[in-house]
Amino acid sequence: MLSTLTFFISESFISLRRNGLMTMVAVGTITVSLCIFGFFLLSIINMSNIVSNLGTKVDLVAYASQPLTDTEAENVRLQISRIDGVKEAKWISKDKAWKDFKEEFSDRLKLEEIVDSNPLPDTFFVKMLNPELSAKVSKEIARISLIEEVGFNPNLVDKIETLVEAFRIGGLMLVFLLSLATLLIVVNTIRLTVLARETEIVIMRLVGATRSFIRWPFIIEGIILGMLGSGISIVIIKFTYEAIIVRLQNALPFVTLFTNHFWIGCVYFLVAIVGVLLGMLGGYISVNKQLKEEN
Amino acid sequence: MLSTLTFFISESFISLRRNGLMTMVAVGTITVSLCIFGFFLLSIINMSNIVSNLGTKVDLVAYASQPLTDTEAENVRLQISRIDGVKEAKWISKDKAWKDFKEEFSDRLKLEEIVDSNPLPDTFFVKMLNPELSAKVSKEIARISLIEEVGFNPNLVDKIETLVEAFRIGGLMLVFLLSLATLLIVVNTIRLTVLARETEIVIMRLVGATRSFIRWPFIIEGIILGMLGSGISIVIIKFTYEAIIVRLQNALPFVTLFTNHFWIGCVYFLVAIVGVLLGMLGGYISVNKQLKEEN
Amino acid sequence: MIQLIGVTKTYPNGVGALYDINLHVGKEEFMFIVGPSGAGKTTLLRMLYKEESPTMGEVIVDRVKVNNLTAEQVPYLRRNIGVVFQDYKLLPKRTVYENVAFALQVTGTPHFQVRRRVMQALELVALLRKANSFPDELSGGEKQRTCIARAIVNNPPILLADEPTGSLDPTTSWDIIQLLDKINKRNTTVLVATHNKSIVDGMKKRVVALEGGRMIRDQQLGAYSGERLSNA
Amino acid sequence: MIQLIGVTKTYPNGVGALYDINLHVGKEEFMFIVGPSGAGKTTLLRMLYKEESPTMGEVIVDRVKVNNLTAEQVPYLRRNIGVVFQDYKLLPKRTVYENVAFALQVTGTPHFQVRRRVMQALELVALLRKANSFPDELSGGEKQRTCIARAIVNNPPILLADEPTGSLDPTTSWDIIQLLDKINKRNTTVLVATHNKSIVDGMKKRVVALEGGRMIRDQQLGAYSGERLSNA
Ligand SMILES: Nc1ncnc2c1ncn2[C@@H]1O[C@H](COP(=O)(O)OP(=O)(O)OP(=O)(O)O)[C@@H](O)[C@H]1O
Ligand SMILES: Nc1ncnc2c1ncn2[C@@H]1O[C@H](COP(=O)(O)OP(=O)(O)OP(=O)(O)O)[C@@H](O)[C@H]1O
Ligand SMILES: [Mg+2]
Ligand SMILES: [Mg+2]
Repeated sequence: MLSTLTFFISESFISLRRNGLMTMVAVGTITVSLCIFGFFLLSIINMSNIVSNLGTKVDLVAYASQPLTDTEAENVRLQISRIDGVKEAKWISKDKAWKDFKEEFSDRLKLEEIVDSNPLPDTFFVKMLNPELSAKVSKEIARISLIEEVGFNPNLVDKIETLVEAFRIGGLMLVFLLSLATLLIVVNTIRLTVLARETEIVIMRLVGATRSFIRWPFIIEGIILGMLGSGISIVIIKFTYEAIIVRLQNALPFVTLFTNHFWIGCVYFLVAIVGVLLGMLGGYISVNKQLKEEN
Repeated sequence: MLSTLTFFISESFISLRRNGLMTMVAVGTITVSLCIFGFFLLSIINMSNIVSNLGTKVDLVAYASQPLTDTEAENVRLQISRIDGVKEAKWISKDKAWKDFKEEFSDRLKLEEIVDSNPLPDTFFVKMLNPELSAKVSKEIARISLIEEVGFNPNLVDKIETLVEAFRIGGLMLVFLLSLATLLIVVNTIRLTVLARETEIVIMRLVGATRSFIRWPFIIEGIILGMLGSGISIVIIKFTYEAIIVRLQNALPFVTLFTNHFWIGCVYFLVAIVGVLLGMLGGYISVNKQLKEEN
Repeated sequence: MIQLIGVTKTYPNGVGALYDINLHVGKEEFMFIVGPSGAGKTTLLRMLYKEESPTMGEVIVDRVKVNNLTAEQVPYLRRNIGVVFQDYKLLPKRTVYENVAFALQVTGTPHFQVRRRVMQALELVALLRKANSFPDELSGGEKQRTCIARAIVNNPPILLADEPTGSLDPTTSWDIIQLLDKINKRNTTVLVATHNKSIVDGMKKRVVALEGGRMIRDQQLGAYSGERLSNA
Repeated sequence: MIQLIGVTKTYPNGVGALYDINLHVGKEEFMFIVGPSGAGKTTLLRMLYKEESPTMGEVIVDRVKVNNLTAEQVPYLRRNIGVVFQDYKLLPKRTVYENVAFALQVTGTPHFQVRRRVMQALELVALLRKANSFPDELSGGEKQRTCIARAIVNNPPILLADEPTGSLDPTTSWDIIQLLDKINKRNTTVLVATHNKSIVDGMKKRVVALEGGRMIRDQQLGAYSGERLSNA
């Protein structure tokens, strides 16, 4: 059994080497397809990341009904954070809020000329774990004493959030379609290499080879092609992505690019898996098609 | 001459028909590549479109030093719009500005309780033709009498604009890289079909065919493959895009998708051109490679 | 060993290649099939290892009805039939050694046996020197001898040789036929389709003649052309 | 017409195929090249239409030094040399008609002439019936005759035939050789590499014998084997 496997594997390598040009062309095509796939994955991740960072991180805003002492504020903050579905709550003191506000609108509003006292209340920014619970949570917050009113986040942020959601769904769909496209290209490429070796398959059958005897080396070849292709594309993606990150971080410092090593590792892993799977599937589908044609 | 051309064209069609499976596989691959290319183009266009629509259309904001009459305001507006580099200027009366402001911040500010009179000045929103001239234009506006202060647009919008710019540049680069990738895939596909017909080319040479005699039918074949591939992908892109537009417009009514028929037509045209060019180039490159190998 | 009952073959393009062939070949026979170009010799041999199936009639090899074999069973039939193909059918990307070894490898022959038996077969056809050459690097006769080595390497009970001396000089041709005869003496059924008049005449074996797809002669101790035999 | 001066050929894999061949063939000659399998007959012919180039020595065809031809000039050399290849070399996706027509089309022959001349050539080799068959659908002999038709269709001044009767029965073989002889009488130089003893002996033409890449005999009115001639 083991010797048969060794035989198949060595067969695959011999045939890859002897069909040198064809092997190179096939690996090239697979590499290109996987590069497109990988870059696309990274782009989708980054864009939804950027778009989410554009909006403030606040889902709900609660206003106090009267000026609060530090203790009172901390108390309210704790009460809010304990509500189910809330991720965190942050207290912005009346004074800080007024200072921020004046800073942001200094060129537009001449408030100080007319308003002496601070018109803003103490404010709590609330971040949700699950934004869908916002309505329920906002009611609960409103019930806390010392809280006068709860508002949702501003309009623009709202839009952006919906957009991010659309982005995620659309991105997933696109990744799916792109996987399909990559599969098609790889299957086609391998099918062409098998087609070119039609004579070989026919002769093998004529001298008494069973289908699986012919099939296995082709499948292993597919796997090797897929491994080579995904290996090369991972290297290409890695270096290009790192170069892009450095450059983009300098040009657009406020945009935070995705650099979490775990998730990027996952992308590479996915590319590798897809490559190998595609190669295997491609080898199987195409040699099978060829074998089916006789009899 | 004409009869030779007819001969080459009929040769190409015969060979495409007789290599039926291979033709189908090649057209399939080209179609898939061009579909990716086309969808990508449309996505880039749409995303930069959406992202620009997120920001307000305002580049500069000018505040009046005192309440203006309608005539004065119109006068100032005209002065501003005549400055080099300004696309348009819009007057927001003091009253309208105050109303808008109160509406937007009603839940956060208790202004009415403290402020009776309107603290906001008359405001002019200025849209630039060329945002890079902003600094110069802002100085010129400041020199107009009745104008007290000129500000740049708010921070968020600023960020978005930079992002849109990055999007455009990055998008162009990606389109370029993707064209290259598509080229590679198509060339590889056609090269594989030529490789499979190596024997044929060798025999043709042996019975006295010149290189160009062999080359032309292959190039024409490439063009036909490209035409078939781009034709099919345009149909696929068109129907899918229209289906997506309808669905997305319903789901995200505030997002304006790109439906300008002229520009979408341009995308289709580009896909067609790229397809045909790729086919031709692919045919040429691969048969040439094959012909070069002898002697 | 081999039986054809009312076998008729029409190719998919409408060409009739064989009409109502009835033939019985015994276990230890050595038989020549002769006839002009296009007579149906190759077609007849193709039926036996199911490269083609008869349009009508029955083909029986070693008591098995070939028509009824499934695609999964065909390889096992073919392993019992060594075939020297008229157009050699060598694997283009494999050396002479590998081409011959392939016929053993498909049957799962252990590695150490493969080497010994391939070398033996190559020696019989005088091709040891070319063991590591690819088919592209061989002369016509060398290709043909490679094909012969592959057909005999696993000692099949049936050996079909389609024009096995077409690219060989008279001396080598005669050597090859002597080799087939020796193999036949070791209990192998041998069928040879050939145009080589001097060999057929020299061997004095059973001769079946085809013409236009019909069997026109079946003689023990026959010669290439019927007339000449009657003269002799 | 054809001249080889000190031609030596070693293939890239180190196999020596020809050693110091000196040969002159006149414009109206009909010459046989004989020798055992692997002697170098095919290699010698390949030099003449530049499928291979000699490692050493000079090949001159029709006063042109073949070695010096550029890749652009080679097709014009080949159009003057009809070749019957030992392995046929038919275009697999083209019919018999198209295969023969191709040799005319490459020279830009007008359409109406192509049809007439192809039909004529196919008639000479008795293949009119198979004009629309693909090579896969032909018997061995039919493939060989297609190749012969292609070689003669544009009346080349030189005709090389490598084992042109290997897949043909004796009668057809003889017909083909008579055809080549007729073509030779119309001022065509004809070189035939063959193993067919009875044909060589029957024709009584010039015979050049190769063995192991060396020219061992060059006889006018020769026979297949030298010894036998001395007997005769
Ligand atoms: N695959 C095929 N499809 C269609 N017709 C075929 C096919 N193979 C052979 N034929 C036709 O069937 C007839 C018999 O062919 P076959 O190959 O059996 O002849 P043969 O006796 O072997 O001739 P040769 O001596 O020339 O090899 C011929 O007319 C041939 O053209
Ligand atoms: N392309 C090649 N590469 C390497 N060696 C070759 C090549 N072609 C032929 N040879 C070798 O050169 C020698 C002469 O071959 P050639 O084909 O000329 O013989 P031949 O006289 O035509 O024989 P046959 O009668 O069998 O056709 C042989 O030993 C052969 O193995
Ligand atoms: Mg035959
Ligand atoms: Mg030869």
